[in-house]
Amino acid sequence: MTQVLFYLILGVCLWALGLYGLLRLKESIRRIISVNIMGSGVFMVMVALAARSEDPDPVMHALVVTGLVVAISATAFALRLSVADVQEDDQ
Amino acid sequence: MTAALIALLLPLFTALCLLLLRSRSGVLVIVTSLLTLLAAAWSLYDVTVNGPQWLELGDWPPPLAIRFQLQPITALLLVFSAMIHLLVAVYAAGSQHSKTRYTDFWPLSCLLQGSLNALWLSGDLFNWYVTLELLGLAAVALVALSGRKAYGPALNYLLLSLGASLVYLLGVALAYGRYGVLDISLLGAMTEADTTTRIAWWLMTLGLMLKAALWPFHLWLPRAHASAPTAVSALLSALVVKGPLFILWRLWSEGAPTELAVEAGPVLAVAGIAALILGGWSALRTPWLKSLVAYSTVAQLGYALMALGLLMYWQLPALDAALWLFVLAHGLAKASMFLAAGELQASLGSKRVSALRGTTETMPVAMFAFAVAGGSLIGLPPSGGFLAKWLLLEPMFETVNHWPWVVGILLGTLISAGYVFRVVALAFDRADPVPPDFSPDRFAHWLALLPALVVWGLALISEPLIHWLTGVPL
Amino acid sequence: MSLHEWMLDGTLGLLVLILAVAVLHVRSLYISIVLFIAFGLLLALIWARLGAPDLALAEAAIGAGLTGTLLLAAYGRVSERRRKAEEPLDWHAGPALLLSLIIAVILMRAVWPLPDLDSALVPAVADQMAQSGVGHPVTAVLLSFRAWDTLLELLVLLLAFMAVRQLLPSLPRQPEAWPLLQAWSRLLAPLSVLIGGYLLWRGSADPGGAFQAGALLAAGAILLRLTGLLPALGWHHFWIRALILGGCMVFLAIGVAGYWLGTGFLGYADGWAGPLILLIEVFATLSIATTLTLLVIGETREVRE
Amino acid sequence: MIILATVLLLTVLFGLWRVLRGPTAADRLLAIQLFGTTGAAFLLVLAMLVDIRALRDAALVIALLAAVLSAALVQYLRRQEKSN
Amino acid sequence: MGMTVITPLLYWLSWIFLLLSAGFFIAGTVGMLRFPDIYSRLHAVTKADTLGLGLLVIGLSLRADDLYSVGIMILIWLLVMGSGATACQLLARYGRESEGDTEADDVAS
Repeated sequence: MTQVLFYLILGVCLWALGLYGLLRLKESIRRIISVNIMGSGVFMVMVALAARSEDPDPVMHALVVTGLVVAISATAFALRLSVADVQEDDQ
Repeated sequence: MTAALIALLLPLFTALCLLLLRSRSGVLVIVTSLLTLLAAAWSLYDVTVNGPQWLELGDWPPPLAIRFQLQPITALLLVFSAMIHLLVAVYAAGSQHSKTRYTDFWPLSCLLQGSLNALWLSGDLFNWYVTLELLGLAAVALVALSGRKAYGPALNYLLLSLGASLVYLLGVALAYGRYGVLDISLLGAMTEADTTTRIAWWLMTLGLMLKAALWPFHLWLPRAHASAPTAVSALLSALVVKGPLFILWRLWSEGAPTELAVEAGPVLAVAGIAALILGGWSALRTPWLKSLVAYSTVAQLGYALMALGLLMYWQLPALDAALWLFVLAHGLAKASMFLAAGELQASLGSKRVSALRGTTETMPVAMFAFAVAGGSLIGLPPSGGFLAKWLLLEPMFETVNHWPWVVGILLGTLISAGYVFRVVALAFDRADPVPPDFSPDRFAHWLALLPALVVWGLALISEPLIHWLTGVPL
Repeated sequence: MSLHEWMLDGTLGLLVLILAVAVLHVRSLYISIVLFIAFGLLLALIWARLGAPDLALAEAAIGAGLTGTLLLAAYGRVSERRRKAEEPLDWHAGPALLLSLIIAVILMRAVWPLPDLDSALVPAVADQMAQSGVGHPVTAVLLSFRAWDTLLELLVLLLAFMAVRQLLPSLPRQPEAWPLLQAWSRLLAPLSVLIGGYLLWRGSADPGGAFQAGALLAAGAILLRLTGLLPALGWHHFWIRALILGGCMVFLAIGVAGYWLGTGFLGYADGWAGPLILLIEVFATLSIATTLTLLVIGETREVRE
Repeated sequence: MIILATVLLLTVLFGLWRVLRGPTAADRLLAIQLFGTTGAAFLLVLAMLVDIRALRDAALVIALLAAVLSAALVQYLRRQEKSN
Repeated sequence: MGMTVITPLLYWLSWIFLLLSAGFFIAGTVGMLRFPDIYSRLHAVTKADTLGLGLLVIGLSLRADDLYSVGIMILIWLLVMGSGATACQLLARYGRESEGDTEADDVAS
């Protein structure tokens, strides 16, 4: 039960929790939050994989940075879409 | 390889210039689509002459760098997506009814084409994740163009697409964890069938099936495509759903070990048949014209899924040709069907199928385009659809115990004939009195007819087509 | 794992799980957003624990900072009805819960053999580092070895911004900020610009880089805009457009120039790698900062010609 | 040294209880301030522990970010109070 | 840890400071849990934790290898001190301002 395995399992649990939230919740802001949690789960798996070798694997770190930027741009779009969806007053 | 690179970078540059100049002129986009088509055609010629080529980005050695791979099938897909883009750009600029003229449709469609070309060329698992994300965001942005009524389905499409990308990404992480390499062709040499690989491949498959709206995960597609503007739904149905299918094909035919592929083949084939039957059934029952066409997309993708499943199950590379002919034929037919349906709906002013009564009188050309495209979807003899179905059926005739697959295809053809003739039969009734502001757009009708005729012409060039797709020498 | 390390990782893991479950199951939307911001900050600590300082920076700046501001901006605009809609998420029932549990167990089996394998790319990066023109391996991977990923990622950011522009956002009236808040943001914004520049400069030799620096600059600009010290930024200003598109354009131009000069698409001539990468990073930082700022606060209803 | 890091995390854990139960909205924002300070402390201890110099920059960024975030959120939420 | 540089005296001195800072962090959290209203809780979090961080910085800088990291740590401490004080004032004012109309809203949850 090394540290890497512990964080791998933790990442998988976060990913499953996010998936569960995405399937179950109805309020769109909460679903966006659960997609973010799912993303953090995958990133934790990737960083744990990177931590296997003595000096951490730079490719995985670069991929997670890319994933983070992709996640925030998708979240920004989804949030603005969910807000614009209900704005009856101003349109 | 330079031609393919030009076909990839040209749309990206145009999109950036359009944004910088804040111009919304369709002419610039049409010219670029034409140039991209020429570049793609040149790359097709280049690849048929001196064979497949690789381009390591930045000249780094293989395991590290991302590699662009130019195969005959990739060049053909580049030509196919450039053709569809050119058609839709001309429609969006030319037709009166298209609502997308004064919006950001132009840079978004250029970015869509750029990301699709990047997807066809790339061979790296994580690079595919980024291109899929780019594709998904562009598609949702285009769906959201048609105003407030499209925000709900667009948001649902976006969230499911993000979830599917993360399912795919977890598969990629596990595959990288297990083999330490991201390039698909290098992976192909290293993979062996153990639990981690099986789970990683199934995760990637589930993520991609949701993004390609394949059968069990297709529920978001009809609402998203029906509420999108006509030009956008044509783009989405013909091109965007094909990207993930291409990755699925590369994953299973190139990346996965054979016993894993043989084990997963029947599951995908059965899902294909289910897509055919259930997709067709909902297309038969839906009262709305555009969601009928959208459901038919789900059904037709069942053919492609079945071809992929059988390809893996019997390890028969000849079925590649069937799979990609289905994709090409369906893309062309669906583009013309959506343009025709959009025109019919815009001129008659009603979304229902029942409003199409007597359109052969009022709008003969649009209805003819719809019927011809429907013919190719069913697979009537000289069309591209028939060619693909024939190639799919050929290996099944060898042994008698393949009969369940043949019955599946038969049922699928019956149901697709059902929902196409449901519309065409209605069109031959007596026309209701025409609404006062009835102004059919002749130019758009002829434009919708063009791809339908091209798909029927596929049979004429079937010999070189099959040669390109299977790599069998002429 | 020694007992001490075991205790530390156990607490971190417990904390992150409690936060994640609380975020999904707490009734009021407001609390779940604030807890999610805390979750982001905690993730930054976990990345630091797992030996990834770049990610700690990026997660703190992007994950907690900007996502938190975005969520609360959305919460601010959501109508009263949705804010009160308590979402009782009951634990016991639900096939989705069962499905997720089964998937989690299957995934644990898949993950079990992974820790003792290692990746072929780590030695590959190590011996290619010399030609990459940059000292820090992560920046080398981001901007030399996998430059195409980074370029596509800049396009994803640009695409998200273009998509948001279609939705004609409207920001409710802005109450006058307190003088203390204005004074404080006058101090914080230059500090974040300073630290952002510092991170960008160090990016080539130590953890840091375009994305973390861009996110920090964006946080500073958002604060200035919120407290009314910055004029309304809109897409109709040419310099805003030039800033946003600058990142992608420079990157593409250098890539194509590389291909034309024969060092391969997105390849840098051997002597030129360092300065070229720095040039790309500067433009990318400015483009990311402007795009993220406008994503969070883009509120001008620009005129449709 | 590790014990100190764990103690810091435990203080955060108990602090969360107040954030969950806290009556007023301002209590919730305490979480960000709490995480900012304790997070920076944790990172400094970790930087000494595993001897990665870059973690000190991360601590600086977290501290700065907590400040920027709580200022921005107060302004956002105030505006929300103002508008309804 | 940079054992080579520091003498045993400095080692024990830094342990004292570290324990003190842990004590203040714990005090801050206990204050946050036990105090009756928002304003006193604000002080608990901002003031106690900042002092805790200050002692931590002193303790760690005794062990630090070079002046650069000491400089960074002191900068962090100054930043946290400033942000603690301002955030405390902002949140208190926000708590008061929102006390009027949203009291009912939050007590329910």
